[in-house]
Amino acid sequence: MNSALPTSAQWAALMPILFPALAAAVIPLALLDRDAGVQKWIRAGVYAVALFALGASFMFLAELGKQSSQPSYQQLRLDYLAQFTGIFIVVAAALAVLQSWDHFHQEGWVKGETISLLLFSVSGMMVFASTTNLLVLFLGLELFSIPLYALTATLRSRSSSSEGGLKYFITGAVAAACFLMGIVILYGLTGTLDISVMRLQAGTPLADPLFIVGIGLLLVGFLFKVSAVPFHQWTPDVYVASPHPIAGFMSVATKGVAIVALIRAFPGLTAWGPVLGPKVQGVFMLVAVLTLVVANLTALVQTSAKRMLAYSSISHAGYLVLGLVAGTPGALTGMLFYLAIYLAMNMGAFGLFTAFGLVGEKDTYEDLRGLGWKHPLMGLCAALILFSLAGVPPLGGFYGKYMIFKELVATGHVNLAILGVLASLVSMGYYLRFIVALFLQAPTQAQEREATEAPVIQASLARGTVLVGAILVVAGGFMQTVLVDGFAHRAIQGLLGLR
Amino acid sequence: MFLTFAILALAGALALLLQKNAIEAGLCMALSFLGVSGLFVLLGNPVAAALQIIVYAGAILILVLFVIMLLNSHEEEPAEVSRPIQRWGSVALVAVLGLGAFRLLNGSPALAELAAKPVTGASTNLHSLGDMLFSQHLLGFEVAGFLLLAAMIGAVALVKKNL
Amino acid sequence: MTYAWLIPVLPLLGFLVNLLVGKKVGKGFVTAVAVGSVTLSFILAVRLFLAMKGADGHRLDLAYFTWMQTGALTVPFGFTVDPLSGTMMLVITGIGLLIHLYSVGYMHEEEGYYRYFAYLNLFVFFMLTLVLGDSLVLMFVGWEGVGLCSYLLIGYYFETDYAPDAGLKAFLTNRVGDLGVAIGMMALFAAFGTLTVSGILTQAGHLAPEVGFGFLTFATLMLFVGATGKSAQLPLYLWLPDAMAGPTPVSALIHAATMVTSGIYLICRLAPVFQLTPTTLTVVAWVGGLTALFAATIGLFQRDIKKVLAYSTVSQLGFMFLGLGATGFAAGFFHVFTHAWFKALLFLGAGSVIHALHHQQDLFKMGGLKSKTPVTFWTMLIATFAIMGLPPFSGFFSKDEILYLAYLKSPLLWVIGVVAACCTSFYMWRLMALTFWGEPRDHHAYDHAHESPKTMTVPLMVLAVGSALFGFWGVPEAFGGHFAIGEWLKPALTFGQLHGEHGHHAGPAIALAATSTVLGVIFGLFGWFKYKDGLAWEEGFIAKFPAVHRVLLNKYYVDEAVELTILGPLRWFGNVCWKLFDVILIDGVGVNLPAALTKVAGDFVALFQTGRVRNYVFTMGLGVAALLYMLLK
Amino acid sequence: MDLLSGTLQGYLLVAFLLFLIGLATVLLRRTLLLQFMGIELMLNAANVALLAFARWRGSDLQGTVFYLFIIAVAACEAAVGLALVIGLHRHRATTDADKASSLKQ
Amino acid sequence: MNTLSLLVFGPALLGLLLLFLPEKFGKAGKSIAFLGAVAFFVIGLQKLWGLRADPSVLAPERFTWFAVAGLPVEYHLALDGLNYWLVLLTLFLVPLTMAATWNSLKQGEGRFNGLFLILSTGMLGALLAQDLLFFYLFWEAMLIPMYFMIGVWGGDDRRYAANKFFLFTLSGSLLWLVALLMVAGKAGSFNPTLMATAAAAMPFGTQCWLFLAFAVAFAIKVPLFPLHTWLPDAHTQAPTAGSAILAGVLLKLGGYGLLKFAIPIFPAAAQHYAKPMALLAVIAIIYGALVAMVQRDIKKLVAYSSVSHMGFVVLGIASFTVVGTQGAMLQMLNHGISTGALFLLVGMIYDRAHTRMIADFGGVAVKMPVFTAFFFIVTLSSIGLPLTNGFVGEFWILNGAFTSGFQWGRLYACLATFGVVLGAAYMLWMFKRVFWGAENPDPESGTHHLHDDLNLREIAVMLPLIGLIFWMGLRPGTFVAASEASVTALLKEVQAPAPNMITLAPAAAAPAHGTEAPTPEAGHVEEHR
Repeated sequence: MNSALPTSAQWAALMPILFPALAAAVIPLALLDRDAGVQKWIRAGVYAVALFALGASFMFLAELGKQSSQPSYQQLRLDYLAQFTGIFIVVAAALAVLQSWDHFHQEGWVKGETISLLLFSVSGMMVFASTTNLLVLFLGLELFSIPLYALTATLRSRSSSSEGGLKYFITGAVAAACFLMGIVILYGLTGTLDISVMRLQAGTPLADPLFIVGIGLLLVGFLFKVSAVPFHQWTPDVYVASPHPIAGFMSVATKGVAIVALIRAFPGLTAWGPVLGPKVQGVFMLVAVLTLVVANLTALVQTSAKRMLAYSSISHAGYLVLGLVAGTPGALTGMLFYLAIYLAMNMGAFGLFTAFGLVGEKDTYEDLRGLGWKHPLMGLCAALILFSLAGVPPLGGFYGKYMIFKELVATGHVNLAILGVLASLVSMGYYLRFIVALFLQAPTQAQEREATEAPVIQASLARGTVLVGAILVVAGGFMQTVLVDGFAHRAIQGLLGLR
Repeated sequence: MFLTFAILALAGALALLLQKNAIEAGLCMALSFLGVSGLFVLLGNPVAAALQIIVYAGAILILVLFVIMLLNSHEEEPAEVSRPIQRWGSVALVAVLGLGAFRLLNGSPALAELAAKPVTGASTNLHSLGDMLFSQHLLGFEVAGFLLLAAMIGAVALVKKNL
Repeated sequence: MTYAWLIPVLPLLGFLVNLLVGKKVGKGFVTAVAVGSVTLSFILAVRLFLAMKGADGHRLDLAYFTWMQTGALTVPFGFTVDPLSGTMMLVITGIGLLIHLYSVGYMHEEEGYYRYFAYLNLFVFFMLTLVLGDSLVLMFVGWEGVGLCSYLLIGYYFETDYAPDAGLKAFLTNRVGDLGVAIGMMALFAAFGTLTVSGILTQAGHLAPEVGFGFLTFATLMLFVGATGKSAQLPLYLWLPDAMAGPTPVSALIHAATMVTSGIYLICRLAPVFQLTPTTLTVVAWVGGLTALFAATIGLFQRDIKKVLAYSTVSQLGFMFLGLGATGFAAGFFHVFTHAWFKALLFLGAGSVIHALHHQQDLFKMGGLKSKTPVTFWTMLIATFAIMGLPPFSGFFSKDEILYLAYLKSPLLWVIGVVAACCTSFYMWRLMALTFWGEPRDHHAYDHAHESPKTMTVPLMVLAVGSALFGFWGVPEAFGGHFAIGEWLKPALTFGQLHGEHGHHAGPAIALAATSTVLGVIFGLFGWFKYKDGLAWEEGFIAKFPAVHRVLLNKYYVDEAVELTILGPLRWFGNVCWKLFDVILIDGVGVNLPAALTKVAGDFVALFQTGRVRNYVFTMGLGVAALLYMLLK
Repeated sequence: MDLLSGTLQGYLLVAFLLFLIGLATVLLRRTLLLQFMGIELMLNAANVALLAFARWRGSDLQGTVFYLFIIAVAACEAAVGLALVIGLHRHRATTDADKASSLKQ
Repeated sequence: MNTLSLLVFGPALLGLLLLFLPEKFGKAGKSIAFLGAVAFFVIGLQKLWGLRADPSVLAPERFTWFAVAGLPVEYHLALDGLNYWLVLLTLFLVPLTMAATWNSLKQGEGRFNGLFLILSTGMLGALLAQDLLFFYLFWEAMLIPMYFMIGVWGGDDRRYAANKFFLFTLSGSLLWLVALLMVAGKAGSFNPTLMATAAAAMPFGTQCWLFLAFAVAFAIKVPLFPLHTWLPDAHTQAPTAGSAILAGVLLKLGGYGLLKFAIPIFPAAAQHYAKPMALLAVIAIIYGALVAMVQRDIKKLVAYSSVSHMGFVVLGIASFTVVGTQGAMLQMLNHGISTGALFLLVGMIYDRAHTRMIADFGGVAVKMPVFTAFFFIVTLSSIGLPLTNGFVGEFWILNGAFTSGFQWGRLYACLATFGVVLGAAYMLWMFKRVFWGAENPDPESGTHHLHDDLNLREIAVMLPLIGLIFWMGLRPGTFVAASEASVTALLKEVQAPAPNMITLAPAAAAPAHGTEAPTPEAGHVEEHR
């Protein structure tokens, strides 16, 4: 019965998770639904607390990154991969918080619980990414999902908002139930809840059909969070329904942790033995192909830019899953690099809406007309981010794809690589449409009139985040070595035990 | 006994599926939960059986019924468009999955091996459960606590009256 | 010889100066520059000619710099002066000078005076480059360059509708020929590894003649295609009649005396190579003969005085090729030489008439000018005697030599030649009679008619002297001469190599000459008699044979046929390429269709995004089922 | 092997069937509240399987602990889910899932 | 800073600054950009001019840039015989084009020129990069500024044209990327030499596929029939400066890439596909000319003429002879000068008349004699009149093709000469309809809007181009001396077949040979050397 207090090393593992969670618990005390008469400094305080918590968490993680220790507490293990993911989540959350200050002020809807839920979600994600124990994994999944369900519907003045939340909830709950069923089956057949132990444990029936079903259901849960086809349909509705920063956060962080969890669960092709490995690879292949095809095609015909970005995020899931198909350490490293750039790109892209002051349901291409020239800096950032999303060199987005395609080709999946580049081509079509709207089309007269009448948009924080995104995207194009060698490479090496 | 409880659980669930009235469906669900809790007893797990009754049938279900009353939507609203593809596709899908599950249970050697083992161990008691919960699963417990708090905040955030 | 490069460059400088400043500084300056440069050039040319005459083997090679050098291809930039090019050089600068002088009078009212002289100078430059160039590529520079000048000068009246069309036609037809030259050059390069004339000819001497159709035959035929373009032979003669849209002196210089003979010059230049390919020579002879006849028949009933002369030129050029084809390179060139004089004279005379009648070119509107423009009349009479081959005028000797050689080649060719010559006599006398005899048919123009100024008449007289006398340079042995021009040209034409000797004077030379001359005179007199009093005979002819007349007047409808069979289809095909291949097939099917299909596919896929959460769950369920199936399979 | 007696396979069969009935409820019923109950059924199915496995794994206590957590999760989902239903009902005055389809394409 | 790096990245840095310049400083931005471009040209000229005999003596700038997962990518800029003149051409055309279009744009001039500078970075980088991935980066990066130049400042259909340009080009290069990765993965490097070694070890079928991927990417840029349809749209819709630089430099990168990368890496496959390549080139030559002939828009006509002219480049490259390849090198420069000049001229008249339809003109020669003279000279260059640059390039290419070691060379060379005829046809026909004839009587016509002839600025822009046209025509050696050694070495390295010279029967053996030669292909022909 070692129920004593955690040791200092154990605290080190807990702190990054506890900070956001505690902040999340505290914030509602100050600002639970008291938006009407609340003082501005209280609002500012709440945001400051949130940022402080994230900052502290970041500091801890960064500090851990410098040391060689990988602290753990019970089922929690902050290895390099977890540290990478933690930083990834914290940065995404911080950017989202910064953007949400502007966005919610534009919407006139500043609520403390939004930030609180966001922070809970951050904690959940960290838990999710730092464990191999399926029980904790499931709890982490729920801890970050349930706040997100609520966050999606947080703008309750809008009817589409609650509709989106509800859709997310129902599909998410079904997926979670499948995931849970998978966990139960795996547990039942192996007697352990630790997935990394499971595949190495003697007597594990790796080829048993029931076991395979368990793995399959587990995959369903992950793929749902990754929003890979055919488990993707919630994505566009939910992103459109969410506030812009939340949509960005969801698109980045949810997908990121789910990909990391997939990397953890399926590190390489041989991890699950000679029978299951190729089969899982086959599933990945099919999913990747379907995702690339469906997501890109659908994105092409959207009229809402935000919805397009949602589909684009689905298609990026496709590229990431391609990395799993290759399954080499290089590919997994590439995936992490891709994720880092993807964070910058998507937080930037969703941040654009806030930066341009597009509130409410103004998220179509028509609403974007001519904005690139009106805000030149944002325009340039938008162009950089969008071209990076499409994978045009020399921006960061290209290198992510480059690393994944390189490994794909090296492992003989030339067809998939070709499909991947064709998908990129199609994706260029819809990113160009965004750019066309921003730069190549003059605003309509109604928009001009509206722009002169409307108050000046205050979105310096959001613009800052977009700028950060753009800078990261460019940096990713020119300093890829630092990113790759500094973080991604080590994380994968640590995971695969290659160090 | 197993058969009785199993049928109770399944029949309750099936009735829920086919029931038009939401309140009656809720009651059918309660029936199903009772069956499940009976199964738990058979599995030598009275703690779980009790929790099933208390939490599920007692708390969650009552919550659902509350909401049904609150929204005053007892009967299913008439469909605007009949969607045969959705309906029959779903039926087919569930049937296929059911068939698959059936075959799976008969076709899994590992499961057969496990089932062939004698059932050992005493039935679960609260004491050992608590021990376990607060030692090895303290982390999970904390996370679950946060989860409940988050859900509460979320629920509050979502249903406040003023828009 | 260091000054030799100045010969072509001086006119070029004249061109540049006149083009850049001519518009501003006035006609006097322009005249001075233009005529001065050509005069200087002429003087230098004479000096160079004399120097060449004194040189070893009558040959001067002047190398300046390496123009192109890559891989195995080396093209030097240099000139060669030998009897052939030297003679041509003199003709060009000499007749060129005369025509410059003539133009001073003829063009004095024109606004584009400076432009005209600039182009004319440029032409002299290119023509000299063509004849002096010591490599085929340099010759090609001149070859294309004279085409360009011809284009510019034909299109001189560019504000009109017809002149630009004519210019374009000339250039494009020439380009078709140039294509042949280009291919010929490539072929010669492939065969000889060099493109210098001397290099090719040196090697050609060691080769055996090619029977049938070999590689060299291909090359020479291609060169001949080029020659037909530049020298207006069948089937590329079409542009020359239209080229009369340019000012008349231009017609005289370019489209009669010099440029159009460059085809013959090219073949003479490469005579040793052509010697090796009898097949080509046969083709040359037949094409020449047929052209001579064909053009002569068209000339019979033309109404435009310049058109008559144009077809006559085509016909005479046909004679020259006939001569070349009958291995009479010297004879062909002789005719080039004599023709340069008398045809230039005819054109300038015609120009004088036109000038006198204030740009009236229609023969049917002329008449009775004998007394009004005596100098013109008399000089043109001499030229007419020359062209109809009346002894002892120059045309007699050269034409007779050609007909004689044609007879040796094939009697049928001789017959063709004689018929063509008869036609020539007829239409020339028709022209003369309609212009100078009879009643004036346009009294207004007649009343204002006057003899041309001195700058115009003096060149006429000089040319008349040439037309009358230069035939004696090549009196055949049959008439007691020794064909001096043949001897003179021999080093250039044979390049010190084997020369296919033909049995000179073995045949009935005198009888043949007599026959053709008598026939020519008869037809000439016939023409004169029928037309000297008016148009009655022609009207009667038209009434009797309307179809024949119409066909001849419309030049056998060749222009229309070309439009119908080549240009029309080409444009049609261009449109097909554009509208069908580019727009529909490549762009539509290849580019836009995939894009559209992608869009449609996107629309289709988007249909599954119904917005109903039950559907989403259903899709997920299907996904689960499929995934599990894949895993379990 | 007799699925109808209390073997492990029998419990799993019940669990799977419950799961599928839950899924069918989500798929076939349009009322959000019923769909919600279907989800609860699915979670419950997992519970049945979990405890059955735990029993055959020597009455593994981990199973029951897991069960506790699942109940907590179910409660949380219930809270948020029902809140969402209420939120939607406020705007659209409906609990029909098919009528909540303004977001599409 | 190192010369090459300065030349490559300097413009982009300046350009980025200009992008941020507020709109009201547009005029100033334009001037800064122009001065900057002139400065880069001067620096380039000063540093590079002395190297024209052997550019490779300039030390390359080379270090490993990054190595992700074992595949190092090098920052490797170097001058060699193949890119030397293209670099100078680029440096020269950028300021010239800016000056020529000084008043063409109505708004955003500073930004436009900023983009222009960024574009020049892309072009110079692609020309100088020796590492294939490095090259690829520039190759793709070029698209972005060009996209905006067409899309923002273009004509009525600019969005379609810009998208088409972007996606069309991207489609080829993306597939190429896959091939690139395949070879580089095998070679463990993006160094062309190592890649060639790795490629040589692959099965021939694979090599062929990979070569096709390379060739298609480059052929799209050239553009080779039938991959050319983006070009007319892009050219027509782009603003004058865009069209000029597109024709002037961008297209060259296709030919350059073929020569520099595709052929050395896959010599065997390249020669295997020489015939289809040459066939397509011949089709492009004739097809481009035919289509140009029926165009109604001057700019579109010039655009299609580009297709035709660039077909010659491919034909020259496909001939695998020194003469042909050198011709292709020269033709690239020629086309850059003369078609660039044509686009500038079309822009000049468009600025005045606001129309480009041939039918809207007529009799322009009377109104704008100086302009007419310039246009005519450039036209002559475009149709390849001797003494202008166009002739030398085309003549070499045709000669190269004719003597090419491949048997089809002669036939294709002969066919390609038809392109020369047609080239004269469409250019001069257009010239006739626009400049000659009576002045267009319609008061709405384009001619009617022409009030003034070229001003001094425009004349100053055209004069260097005219000068180059004649210089290159008279002394082509200056412009190909640098590449002679490179090309010779390249062809030797790829073991190109020896030129197919003809040996004719000497006099002694005459009768025996004479009769058996039905075609020029057979008979006396035998391999020489």
